[in-house]
Amino acid sequence: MRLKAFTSGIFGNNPVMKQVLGLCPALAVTTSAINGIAMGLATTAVLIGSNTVVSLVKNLIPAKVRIPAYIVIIASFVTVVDLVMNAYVHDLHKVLGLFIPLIVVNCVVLGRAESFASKNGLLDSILDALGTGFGFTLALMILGGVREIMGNGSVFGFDLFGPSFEPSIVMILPPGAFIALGFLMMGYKYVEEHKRVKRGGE
Amino acid sequence: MDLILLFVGAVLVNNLVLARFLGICPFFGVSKKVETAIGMSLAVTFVMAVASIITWIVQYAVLEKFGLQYLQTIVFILVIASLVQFVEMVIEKTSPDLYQSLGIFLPLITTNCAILGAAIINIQSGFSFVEMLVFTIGSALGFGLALVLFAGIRERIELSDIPYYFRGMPIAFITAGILALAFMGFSGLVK
Amino acid sequence: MKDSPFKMVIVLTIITVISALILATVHSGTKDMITENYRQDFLKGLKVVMPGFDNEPDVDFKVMKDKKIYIGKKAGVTFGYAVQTVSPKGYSGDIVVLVGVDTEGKILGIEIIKHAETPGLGNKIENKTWKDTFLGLDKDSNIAVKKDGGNIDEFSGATISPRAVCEAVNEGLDFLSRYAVGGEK
Amino acid sequence: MPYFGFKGGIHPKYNKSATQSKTTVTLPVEIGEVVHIPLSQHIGAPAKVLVKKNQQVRVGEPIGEAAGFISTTIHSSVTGKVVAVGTVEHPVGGRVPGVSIQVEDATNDYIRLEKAGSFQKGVMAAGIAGMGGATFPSHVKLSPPKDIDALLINGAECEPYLTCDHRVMVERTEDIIKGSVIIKEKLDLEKLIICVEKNKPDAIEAFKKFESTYGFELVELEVKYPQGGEKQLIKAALDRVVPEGKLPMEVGVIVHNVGTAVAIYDSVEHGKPMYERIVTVTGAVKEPKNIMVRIGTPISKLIEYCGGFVGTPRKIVMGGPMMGLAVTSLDTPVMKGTSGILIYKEEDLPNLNQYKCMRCGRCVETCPMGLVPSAMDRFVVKELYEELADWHVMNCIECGCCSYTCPSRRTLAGGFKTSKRLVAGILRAREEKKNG
Amino acid sequence: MIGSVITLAVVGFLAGLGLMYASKKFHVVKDERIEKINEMLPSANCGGCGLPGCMALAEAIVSGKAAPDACPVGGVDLAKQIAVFMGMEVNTGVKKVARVRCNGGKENGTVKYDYYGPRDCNSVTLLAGGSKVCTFACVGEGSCIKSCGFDAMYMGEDGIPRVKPDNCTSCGKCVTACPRKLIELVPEDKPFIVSCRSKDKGPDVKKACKVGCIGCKMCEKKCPVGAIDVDSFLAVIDPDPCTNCGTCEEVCPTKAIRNFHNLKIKA
Amino acid sequence: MADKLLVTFSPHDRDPLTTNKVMLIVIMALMPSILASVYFYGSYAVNGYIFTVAFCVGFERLFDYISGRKTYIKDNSALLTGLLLAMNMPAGAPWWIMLICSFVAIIVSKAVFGGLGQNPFNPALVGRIFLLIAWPAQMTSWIEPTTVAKGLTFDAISTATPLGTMKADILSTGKVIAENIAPISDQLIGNVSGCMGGDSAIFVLLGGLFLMQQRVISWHIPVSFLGTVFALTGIYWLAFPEVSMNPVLHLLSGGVMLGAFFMATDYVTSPMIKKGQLIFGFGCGLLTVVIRLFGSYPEGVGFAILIMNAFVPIIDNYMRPKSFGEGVE
Ligand SMILES: Cc1cc2nc3c(=O)[nH]c(=O)nc-3n(C[C@H](O)[C@H](O)[C@H](O)COP(=O)(O)O)c2cc1C
Ligand SMILES: Cc1cc2nc3c(=O)[nH]c(=O)nc-3n(C[C@H](O)[C@H](O)[C@H](O)COP(=O)(O)O)c2cc1C
Ligand SMILES: Cc1cc2nc3c(=O)[nH]c(=O)nc-3n(C[C@H](O)[C@H](O)[C@H](O)COP(=O)(O)O)c2cc1C
Ligand SMILES: Cc1cc2nc3c(=O)[nH]c(=O)nc-3n(C[C@H](O)[C@H](O)[C@H](O)CO)c2cc1C
Ligand code: SF4
Ligand code: SF4
Ligand code: SF4
Ligand code: SF4
Ligand code: FES
Repeated sequence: MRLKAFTSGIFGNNPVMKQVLGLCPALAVTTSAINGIAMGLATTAVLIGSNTVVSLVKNLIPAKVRIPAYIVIIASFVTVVDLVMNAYVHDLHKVLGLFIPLIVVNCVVLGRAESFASKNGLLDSILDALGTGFGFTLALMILGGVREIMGNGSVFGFDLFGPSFEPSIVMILPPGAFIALGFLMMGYKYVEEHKRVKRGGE
Repeated sequence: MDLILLFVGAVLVNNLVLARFLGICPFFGVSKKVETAIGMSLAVTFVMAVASIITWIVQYAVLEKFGLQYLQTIVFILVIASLVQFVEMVIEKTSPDLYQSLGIFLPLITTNCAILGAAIINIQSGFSFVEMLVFTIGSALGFGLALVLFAGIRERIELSDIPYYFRGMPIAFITAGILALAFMGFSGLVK
Repeated sequence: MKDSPFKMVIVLTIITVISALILATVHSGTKDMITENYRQDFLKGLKVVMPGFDNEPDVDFKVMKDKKIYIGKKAGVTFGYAVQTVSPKGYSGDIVVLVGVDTEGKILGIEIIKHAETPGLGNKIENKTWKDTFLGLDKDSNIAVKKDGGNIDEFSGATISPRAVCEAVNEGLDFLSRYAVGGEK
Repeated sequence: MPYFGFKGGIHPKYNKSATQSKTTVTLPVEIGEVVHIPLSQHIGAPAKVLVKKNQQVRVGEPIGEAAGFISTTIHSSVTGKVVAVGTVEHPVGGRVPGVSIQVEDATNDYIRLEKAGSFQKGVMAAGIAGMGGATFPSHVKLSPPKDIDALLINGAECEPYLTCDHRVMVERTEDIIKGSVIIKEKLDLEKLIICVEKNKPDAIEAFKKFESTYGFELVELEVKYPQGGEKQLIKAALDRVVPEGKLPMEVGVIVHNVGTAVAIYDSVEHGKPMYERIVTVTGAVKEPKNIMVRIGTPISKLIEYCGGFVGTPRKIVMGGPMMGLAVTSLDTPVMKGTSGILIYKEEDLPNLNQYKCMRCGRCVETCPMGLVPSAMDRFVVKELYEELADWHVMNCIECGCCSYTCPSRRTLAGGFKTSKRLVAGILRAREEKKNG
Repeated sequence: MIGSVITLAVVGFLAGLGLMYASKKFHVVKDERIEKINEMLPSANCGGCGLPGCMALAEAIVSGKAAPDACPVGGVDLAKQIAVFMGMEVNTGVKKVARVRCNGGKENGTVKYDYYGPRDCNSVTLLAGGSKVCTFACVGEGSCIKSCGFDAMYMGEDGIPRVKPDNCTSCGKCVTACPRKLIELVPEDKPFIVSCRSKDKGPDVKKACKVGCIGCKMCEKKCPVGAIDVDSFLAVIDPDPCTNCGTCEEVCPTKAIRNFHNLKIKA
Repeated sequence: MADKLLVTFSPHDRDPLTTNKVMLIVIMALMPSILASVYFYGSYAVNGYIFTVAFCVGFERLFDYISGRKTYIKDNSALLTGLLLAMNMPAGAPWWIMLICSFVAIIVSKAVFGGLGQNPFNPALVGRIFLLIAWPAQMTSWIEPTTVAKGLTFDAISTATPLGTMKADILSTGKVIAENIAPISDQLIGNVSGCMGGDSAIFVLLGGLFLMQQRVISWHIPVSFLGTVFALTGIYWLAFPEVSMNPVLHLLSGGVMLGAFFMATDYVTSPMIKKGQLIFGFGCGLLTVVIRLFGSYPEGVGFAILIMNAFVPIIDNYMRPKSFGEGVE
């Protein structure tokens, strides 16, 4: 059961592939695998923080101000992450740019706080944040990897095909992002379906 | 002239959704029916205008004055969220009709990248008040245009015989990709 | 849930106060580093066009005709100047170039600061090897694309962007030779 | 009279030359043969059976009586013995209740109708149902609850292949006019308009001769399918538009087929009930013909009379190629609405290889009802009946123009026909909901 | 430091105050169920369900316009929770399953024409009374199968649909889908079913189908508990008194009565 | 008598025109320009057509095979897409460009939507635009048309298209240089560098007229499209003769002709209703001119059509004809 809080966020309930949330960063910053990971980790950090705090203070907050209160909590963590990244990993911060403050409004974060942390204990909430964050990071990494390979001929910055390779620039532009994610989701659906069939159908 | 270019740029060239990747979740979520898409677009325009104005004022009247720029994120979101919730409640009570066509979208919009994103871009680009207004309205219209077009196509796709594994989100993303591809034709309109 | 209305207000206020405290602390801990980071960003470009300076050219500059001429010094000795120029003739808008020369007006390096050229065509002006073909040239060495009879390579299918860069570089050389190289004028 | 025209429509190959100039012949009745008379030959409730097995009947004797308002009388078409009261072949229902009668006397002396209380009652007693194809009981049409000012006589016969109306118009011109005048006088109408498509010049000539004598107007119609559809006809001849979902009487018009007019004339002047009709037999038969046939005669007999099949038949259609119904058995009897028997060999059939709709828009252009068949087809395939209702599928007259032109060979009209039944249910539910 | 604390505190205070004021002044009374479901929903207001926000979905669920599993964020658990709340999982004693009451498949029922057109039962039944000689028979185009949202039906080799009792939720979709009204929801533990709905007379049935009910009344006579009634040449078994003795299956001369527990579930 | 009679819904007769014949007619209409391109580009053109057609048809079949769907390969639409694709590409593009182009056209923009009739965007254009953005260098290196008759080698020099030249001249010198513009006669027959098939305006026009005569397409889209382009470029030309080309040249250069007659008229991706087609054509023309004159791409036809494709569902919905008797009292 405990484990499920962690694993469901990775595949079965993957925030990008299944819940189709947090798409802006998922599409905008994934021009390379490393950017994807960075964004994923930043989001994970905020998720862990907000889930922790929300699950701790959940009973103290009146229903009417629940959303503003959670937003303040999340926004605080986002600002912290923003400042810290700017100070210590400045180059990455430049690439991710606008999308770091926008973690505040990433529905994944608020969604987890609302639908999970506000109803569960501390440990579960942290596990859930870890799982969801990991799933988010994984999705962004894969998407970033695919786009980097096709659009730049490299992965994690390593040149894969040598200089004679002509990369497809469109893949690192907006249309490529949409199309790549479309095909990835098709793959996800395929795998999911086949997993279900193996388990004997639901 | 500059304002016109700014406007055209915001609507077409740097389209909020198709080029800047803001507000993608509602773009996919609320695009199943043209009717809802239109309501959503209007609501976004309204909220974006209100949010941009108020955050612009907050930024220059408060944050800059006291050197508190690092509180931008938290103050903006708090102000936007409460304001919109407030407006929603007011509309729901005072005009049920308006609420049905516009108000129901408000909660969805509050926590949306596009609104906060536009507010922050306004500040980052150092827009004057008028520029801010023009840019905001342009961005919102760009969002609306993309959303309505996309909803039209999706209504049509719903009726097509899509191969099983592409049904639903995958085909929606591919469609959006092609739409973005088409919109790249506008690049360079505003230099 | 029976909430007294004021509890709402109070809770929200408390949360904001706590978060303000935390943020203020984090901010004061990071703000110096962040400022320094932004400075380094700018210096990076200068490092390319005036390699090896040990002064602080971002504060060590003079203003001529509303333009900043950055001065590079090694052990206190001026060895180069740099200036930022713009060509509006890029394929998609302005191309901003930083040009650095030595005291004799020979190019030490160029850097493209900003452009919006087509990826895959015009953006090849970012290639280091291409930019290096400018090294050592000066304002008399016919900086123009080969198509126009100069000695800089254009890319197949993209002449406009390199042409614009050449123009910007020439303008920079011109400016520097007029206001910097060979002493104060 | 001017011709106003209507939007849409198609120009199929008319293929009428095989039969249009042949005088109608009467199919002789043979002693011992059996006719199968269905009790539902009209729209509305099937008639109630009046005879029992082994009972003797005579030509023109009622064997079924109208059951309800929209229903009409059925008469025996032969003299002989009822051999069964069971089921008979039917192109829509498969098998429907009917009466089988064995012929014992081959004469054509029918029992004359008794004088009825009113004109309409007389029409009902004569068992007249519209001969234009829809077989709507004529006495109902002739009892309009609204003010009517015009009677249109429908001599369009726009269906390809069929020439039975054409022959009637040429051979019984004056009777048509007399029948129409009877209606006009009984209902006290102002206008009588006879509409004939231009591809029947001999019929037009024939009518012209009587124009001054009887005081009717003649409209020469453009040759275009479905010119004979009543809403199209009313638009073309009178420039009146029947509101959606409403009947012609809404704009003060009654439309009757030429055959119906003759039947009314026969019943009023000669007391003759409707027990026989003219059928065009054409297509892959040796000698295509127009034949006067007793109702209930199996179509195998008609084909035999025309010299049999040419080649192997693959599809046999009752009615015209555009709206006719394919039958499954040669035992299927001729009914009041049977205007033609059309036989296809395999080679004559169009290639029906279906592709997906490529949105060419041909169907939209041809639809005489201003519908968007290609869009509706997608709803049909996805079974979205709510949407179909919103796209006015109920206004479809099933004319088949859309299917005919569709290069992708979509089953458009067929799909709408199927869906209309389900959509009707939805609309009824909506109506009920609205009324509480 | 002080500045930031004061600024944020003021903003927070004002926000709280404003909301408090609004929630009192502009309170709108809503269906309680909507509020309840809205509370269950994640409040992420992401639009993933295709509706503008969680409240809209809550309303849609209550008014039956959306399914309980419409929220992609909440996942299966939430769906169950809502379904339970809405009382959608109706539970009534013995489970009912759908049974197809026709056995006139390829071997048994005579086909009377070649059909070309939409593969859909509604269409085929419109043409000359269906493709089978028997006008009550299953035309085997599988409209019922298409309508089933639970993968509980498949087409048998003989062209007659089969039901997988385990998957069937007795939702009744197939019952309405069949234009021939051949499908019935019956208790799963009463497997003896008259697999025929033909009201034709015996000789007509015999001409049309090998396994049709000819109305001979053998079963009616032999049933020990009198559960069978033959009306207009068609036997019907009342499941309540039926004791599953199997006598009727034995005596039926055309084998129109079948034990559905013994049917092979094979596609 | 046959074993069993056939039963179908009415009507029992059908118009002889079928989908595959429609496509064949369009292919026939393309023949003049295809032959012209073969004349100008020789084996480059031949190779191009063979490759794209083979790849397109192959991908379509492959997708049907993998997805286990019924194949409609015989409708000839993949064949047509292949031809149009080649006509939209520079002669001498490498084979892998053609492979990817065909993949994008057939799989990404057609098959995944369900095949013929279901795709919202014109497949050939999506293929072309995708490649133009992905590999701009390969997609904008044009070779000089050399005629087989002249017997020149085909390692000819790469040159810019007339529109490209104009754009480049305006950017570098601020005005159009008259000498650099190819003469009308060359533009008319296609003796200028550019896409293989699109540039022989006169032959495309011929094919287009043939299509109209065959009633495969109606006049609405081509006329409103070309008319808009002519009018707008004309106004601009009158206002700023320095920086623009004369409107006739605008009509003849680039892909307007091919676009207006063969690509904007693609049934699948254009409005079905005539009034809507006028709007569609106007939109295509407007966007083409805007992109040509103000955008960074020298040619806007492809983008314009794709963008207008996105408007089609809305146009169609809005322009829905009135059902007979609808709203009549
Ligand atoms: C889509 C597109 C984008 C282009 N982008 C650039 C660019 O960024 N920089 C450039 O110099 N030329 C670009 N060009 C090419 C110019 O139009 C022009 O043809 C070229 O600069 C002339 O060079 P050439 O003489 O080597 O062919 C582009 C062309 C196209 C079609
Ligand atoms: C598509 C279509 C075509 C029709 N064509 C004819 C026709 O050619 N001649 C005709 O008399 N009735 C035709 N009808 C039937 C007429 O609409 C109308 O029902 C008939 O003329 C009424 O006359 P009746 O009641 O005497 O049959 C057609 C109906 C439809 C739907
Ligand atoms: C339920 C029903 C009621 C009708 N009532 C009338 C009527 O009162 N007066 C009338 O002139 N026709 C009436 N009609 C006949 C129609 O106007 C029309 O003639 C008939 O449906 C056949 O037309 P068609 O052959 O064009 O399809 C009625 C038809 C139906 C189905
Ligand atoms: C008049 C006409 C024009 C067409 N134009 C195109 C075209 O521009 N591009 C294309 O891929 N297919 C074209 N097709 C073929 C076909 O309609 C197209 O592949 C569909 O979009 C595939 O669904 C055309 C077909 C016709 C009849
Ligand atoms: S069958 Fe119906 S939809 Fe088709 S053309 Fe006729 S009226 Fe229009
Ligand atoms: S005629 Fe056929 S292919 Fe053309 S739009 Fe209509 S349904 Fe589609
Ligand atoms: S449709 Fe419903 S009742 Fe019928 S088989 Fe499927 S689950 Fe059972
Ligand atoms: S819907 Fe009825 S007729 Fe059709 S296959 Fe199912 S049981 Fe048979
Ligand atoms: S992440 Fe931007 S709207 Fe959801």
